[in-house]
Amino acid sequence: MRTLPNQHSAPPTVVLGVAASDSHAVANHLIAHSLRGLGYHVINLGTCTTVEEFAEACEQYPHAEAVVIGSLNGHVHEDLRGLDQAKRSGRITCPVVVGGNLSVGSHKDASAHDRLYAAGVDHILADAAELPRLLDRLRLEGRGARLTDLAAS
Amino acid sequence: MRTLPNQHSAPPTVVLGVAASDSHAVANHLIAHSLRGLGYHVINLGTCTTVEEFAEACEQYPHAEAVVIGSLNGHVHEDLRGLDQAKRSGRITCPVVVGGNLSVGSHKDASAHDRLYAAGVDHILADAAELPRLLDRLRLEGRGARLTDLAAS
Amino acid sequence: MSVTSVPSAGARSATVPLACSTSLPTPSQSAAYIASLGKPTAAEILQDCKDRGRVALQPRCGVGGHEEMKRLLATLEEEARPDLLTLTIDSHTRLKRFGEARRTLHLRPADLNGYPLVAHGWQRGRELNELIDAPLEIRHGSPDARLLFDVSVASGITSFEGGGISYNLPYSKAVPLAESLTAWQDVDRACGELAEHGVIVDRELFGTLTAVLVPPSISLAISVLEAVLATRAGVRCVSVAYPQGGHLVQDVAALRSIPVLAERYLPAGVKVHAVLHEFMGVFPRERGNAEDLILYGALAARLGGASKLITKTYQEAYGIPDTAANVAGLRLADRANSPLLDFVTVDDGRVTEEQRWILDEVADLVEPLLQRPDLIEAVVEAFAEGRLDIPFSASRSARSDIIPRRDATGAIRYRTVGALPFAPARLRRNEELLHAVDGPGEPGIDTLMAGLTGDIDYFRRLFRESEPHTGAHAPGRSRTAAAATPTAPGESRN
Amino acid sequence: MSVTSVPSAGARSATVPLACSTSLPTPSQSAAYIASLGKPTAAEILQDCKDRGRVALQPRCGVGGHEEMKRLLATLEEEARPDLLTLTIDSHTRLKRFGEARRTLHLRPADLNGYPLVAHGWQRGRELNELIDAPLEIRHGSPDARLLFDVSVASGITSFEGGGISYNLPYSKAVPLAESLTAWQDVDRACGELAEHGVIVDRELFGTLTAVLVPPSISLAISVLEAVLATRAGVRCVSVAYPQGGHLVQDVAALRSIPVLAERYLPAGVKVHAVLHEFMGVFPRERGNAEDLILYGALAARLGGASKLITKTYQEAYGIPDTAANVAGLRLADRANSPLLDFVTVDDGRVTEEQRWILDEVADLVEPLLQRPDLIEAVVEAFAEGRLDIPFSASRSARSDIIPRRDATGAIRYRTVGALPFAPARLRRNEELLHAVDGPGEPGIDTLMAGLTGDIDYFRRLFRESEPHTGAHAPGRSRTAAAATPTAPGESRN
Ligand code: B12
Ligand code: B12
Repeated sequence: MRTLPNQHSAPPTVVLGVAASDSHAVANHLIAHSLRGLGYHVINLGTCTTVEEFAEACEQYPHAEAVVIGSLNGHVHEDLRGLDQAKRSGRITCPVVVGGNLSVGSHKDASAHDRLYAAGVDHILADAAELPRLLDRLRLEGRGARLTDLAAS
Repeated sequence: MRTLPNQHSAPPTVVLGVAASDSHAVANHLIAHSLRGLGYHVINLGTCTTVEEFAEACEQYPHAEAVVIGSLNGHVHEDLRGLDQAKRSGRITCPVVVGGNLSVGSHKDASAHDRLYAAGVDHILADAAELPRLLDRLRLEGRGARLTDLAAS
Repeated sequence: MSVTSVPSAGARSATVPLACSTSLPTPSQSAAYIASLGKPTAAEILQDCKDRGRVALQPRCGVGGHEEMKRLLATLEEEARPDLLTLTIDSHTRLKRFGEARRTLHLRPADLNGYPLVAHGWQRGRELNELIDAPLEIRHGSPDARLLFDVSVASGITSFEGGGISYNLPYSKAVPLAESLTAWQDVDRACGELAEHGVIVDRELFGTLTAVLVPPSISLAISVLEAVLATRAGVRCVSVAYPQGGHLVQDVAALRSIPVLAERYLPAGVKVHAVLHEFMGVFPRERGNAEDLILYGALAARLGGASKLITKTYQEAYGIPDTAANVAGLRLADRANSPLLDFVTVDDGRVTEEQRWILDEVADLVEPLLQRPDLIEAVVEAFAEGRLDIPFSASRSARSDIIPRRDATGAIRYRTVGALPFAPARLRRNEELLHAVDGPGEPGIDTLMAGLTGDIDYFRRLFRESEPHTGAHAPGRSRTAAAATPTAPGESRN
Repeated sequence: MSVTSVPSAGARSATVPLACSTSLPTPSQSAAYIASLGKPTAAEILQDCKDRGRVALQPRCGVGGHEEMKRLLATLEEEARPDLLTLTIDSHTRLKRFGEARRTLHLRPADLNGYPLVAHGWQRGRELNELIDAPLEIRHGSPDARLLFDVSVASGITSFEGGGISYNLPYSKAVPLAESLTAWQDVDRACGELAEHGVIVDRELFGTLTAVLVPPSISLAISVLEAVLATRAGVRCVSVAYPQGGHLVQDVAALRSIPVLAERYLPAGVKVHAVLHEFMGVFPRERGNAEDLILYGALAARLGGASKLITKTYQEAYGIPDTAANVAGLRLADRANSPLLDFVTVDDGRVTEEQRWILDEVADLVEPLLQRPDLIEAVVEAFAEGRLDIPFSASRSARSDIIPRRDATGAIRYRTVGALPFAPARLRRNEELLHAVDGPGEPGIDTLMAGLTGDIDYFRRLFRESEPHTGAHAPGRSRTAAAATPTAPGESRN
């Protein structure tokens, strides 16, 4: 099994949940399990989680590396209303990752993704299996960013 | 069983056949059988019968009350080319009745019938079961016409 | 009695514009309206189909906009003539997020995953109802559906899905079970009152639950409990829905158990219908494979003697289907009603054997609870203690300690029973049947997760859709080449 | 050798513009072209499907215009991925009315009931062939197909339907059997020559004959005779087509007889494929009923072990189908290839019993002829004397003395055997089986005609389409109400 590079330090934390109007639980259960298997500390807020709840969790776990939100029912756009505001007001500072089924209907186009980026989402994934690689990348970039911060200070 | 009104006189004659490019035989067999059952003398030319063959039969049986042509394969328009000519030249004098499936394709409209009337067909039937009634009517009309002829002479 | 007029509903209905709830017709007015419609009720259609040995067909269907909804219903009726039609409600409305439903409706109706009936109002509901010949059912997923129910009845709609357990655990995170059970008791009582006005509402129970790998005895046990609660509250017509799991013998056995359970646990005189949901888990993505599964489900419904089948479409894996796909799904399912298929049978010996186990497991689960004076309290306690449980719960009110797995033949068994009070014989059988899959004892977490994922993706694997580099985009010839042998996916076995 | 270059063809080809026949490539050029195409031959696809247990699917399809034909083939391939595709040839061309074909093509191509390949020419044939992945077959109905065959081979087409009996009797009135048999011997010899150039042409025999109530032993006997003639002339791959009669056990028995007959009467080393034509008689008119029959046919093909199925569409009763209906027919038939349907079986005991009788009847018909030194002569004589016969012949070369009827279970039997040389046991069985239908002895002509018409309309009656004032225009709910009991139509029984 893939494991995290630095198992000796405190396990990295992610905030996980499913969008506010969405009760699809299966992928959420499986993602939580598999991230835990990889050594993550997973704060799983479960299904039907509002932006407010995500923001509160971020405040409670300031070292969280990412907020990871699933949505399958097509309502992600309405459900993430306020995300932008939560980021701008500094309540959510880490990257926001979204995945699942991101619009209503069987014929998908890119506009759903554009709308999500505009609403404050940082990364969109098609498959939960891509999540670990993205989190690794974010950690590297984050460390890089922090180093830059240090150098600049 | 329906029978003809005047069984004592010579049985009425009809010329029957299927259009020139058409080999569908089942309806033709059944129509021949049932007209014979009703007392008709049926000259059944069978499948793949050209206008020329119909005209020859009419010449051979001048008392034929009708030429009855079936067509199922959709080719009736091309197959009856020359019918008009055969009528105008007096080789076919009795009414021409056509029935079956009178155009190519599953979506039918009235134009197929218009074209057939224009090509010299006198009567079009949807179902072979309507044939006896039509033949009765034609006989009455025909007798009417002959009486008129007599009165005029 | 209108549910929303009962005192306990006061706090809740504050979130709704008053105009809407106050203008609702009374139950007797609605009953008169329903009688005046001159169309059969859902209960009548179901009974008629049951008597004729036809599986009634019903699609899922719901779009946000009213005109779009009218077009959808009219087209489905015209092109596929389903026996019953549906208003599928959007998920904001289900969770009483009426404001969000209304906002999305006004800004981008196509963004809604269902028809927000409460936002549209009962007059529009009537308009839909009058547009079509088939009776309508409201399909939703509301832990507390009281307002929605009142609007539905006012719309003249005679079938209403849900239950205090089955529309809570799969559909919300934090609504306490006691609350949803009480809210649904109100709905059921309202059905009782309507019956006194001459209108029998078909109350369908959502035994499908979380839909993915739900063991039949869990589904049926929860339906039995909801059915007992419903009939005690006055409901006269109950449809028990069961989700196709994908193992023919098991699915047929589960469906055939429904009349037996009704006989055993429900008062005489209540009409009970078995309903099958075409496969409710992860659907194959290629059209042909999805259609194979749709036909298979419809045949299971026929063989199981279901009164009704809720259909899926070949677009299931992608999103809410378009109208054409919905029509195609109905038409395909209707083939299973063919008079030419009487020769298609199932191994009745195996079905009877499986059915015996299902009935025993259900008895283990429900009988201790049915003896309790307060059934709602008993159910709440049982979930808290894990004596009732469901896999993959969306709600905190169920533990999800039970872990389902498929056995070597593809039937759904219990890998872990948690605190379910099964008799030792039942436990032994489950263990034996799963022995062949993972070997003896508890598998490691990795093996378990891999196996579970394989079981969830069962049909995609069976059709070889999920193999790396296999033609998910090469339908027809190539896929069937791969899928010629219909064995369970070897990878997840040993 | 090119068929059209043999001297005997001279008289005939006078009706064709010389330019066309003289510019044909030689067989070895065509063989080289076929090799260069890099697509599988029909024979290869059939063998592949047979090995995999898949029933290969093939639509009928042919329209007059070239661009329209391209669109038709491309759309069918894109949307339904049939294993094989067809050029159905128009009936003028079939009867060598090339002038009429050409005139209609120029004036109103949509008036043609097929693709006039000879009028279009082999270069266009190649264009069609190169457009699609699936191999093409020429399906026609030409008593004398020599020119058409040459144009087909020049087009690189590797499958060619027909036979000296089966493409004469149902398809023309006055072509003597000796003539058509000789013409087809030329075609078969040309196949032998192509085999020497490395190209195996699949030669499909049209056992469907007049399609309506054809007794299985007549269909199979004629195919055996044609197959013997074909293989003697050099053909290496034979497809034996049999028309679904509508009685599952009988149809499966007939299909399973084909390999037995091949083993018995054909040289080793020849590849033989069983092919089923979805029901070839009077089709139900309502879409759902037609689709029930289509699925039933496809299941018969699967259960009978057919290598290939020729599909029909829900528009069959109305006319040549549009592309969408053709696609829908293919998709529906493909469901019978589902890996989920292994549980669908047929009563093997009854099949074996039926098969034994079929094989015995075929033996009665063909064995006396196969012993004769000149098989063509023997066949011509047998038809003249009624020792071979078909019902409802289009041609004067068959007597049509035999009268088929359905027995009480719907299977096709002989009411009248004419001069067929059946052993007494066979005659007794036929009599007994029909006894239940019409009572003992010969029925009166009225009874016979009424019964026959009922048998021809069997499926329309089974679906209650042909009852007076019954909803031919009310599909869905109402029709199924009527058709819930799949019994044979009572009216035509006693
Ligand atoms: C099971 C199921 C249900 C169950 C859910 C039970 C439960 N509580 O979990 C029930 C029956 C209750 C249900 C209800 C509904 N469902 Co549902 N459901 C499904 C179904 C069949 C399978 C989903 C599933 O569990 N898959 C298993 C998991 C492992 O796979 P997954 O969820 O697809 O996840 C994968 C990816 O999406 C992605 N992913 C998922 N989450 C995340 C998160 C992140 C961060 C990342 C990176 C990736 C990621 O990675 C995963 C692995 O590849 C799908 C259709 C299908 N796929 O076949 C429909 C489906 C998702 N449901 C759908 C809908 C609409 C609903 C409803 C709203 C009802 C309705 N209007 O029709 C309600 C939900 C109510 C609500 N409030 O949300 C639609 C979504 C439509 C759309 N977007 O256009 C689907 C596609 C069905 C359809 N075709 O209409 N559903
Ligand atoms: C059996 C059959 C065949 C058999 C015929 C055997 C034979 N020699 O008789 C075979 C397999 C050989 C065959 C061949 C072809 N067939 Co064909 N065949 C049929 C089928 C299935 C049934 C016809 C039948 O026998 N019906 C039984 C009789 C009793 O009913 P009926 O013919 O419909 O007749 C009724 C009415 O039409 C009417 N009627 C018929 N004739 C007459 C005559 C008169 C005077 C009157 C008043 C009424 C009347 O009354 C009858 C009783 O109600 C039909 C489709 C269907 N209906 O299901 C296709 C069909 C007629 N065939 C069709 C075609 C095109 C052909 C072919 C040209 C091949 C091709 N291109 O696809 C070839 C014919 C070649 C040729 N040279 O003509 C098409 C016609 C298409 C169109 N018009 O658009 C049909 C509709 C199939 C289809 N959907 O494509 N066919």
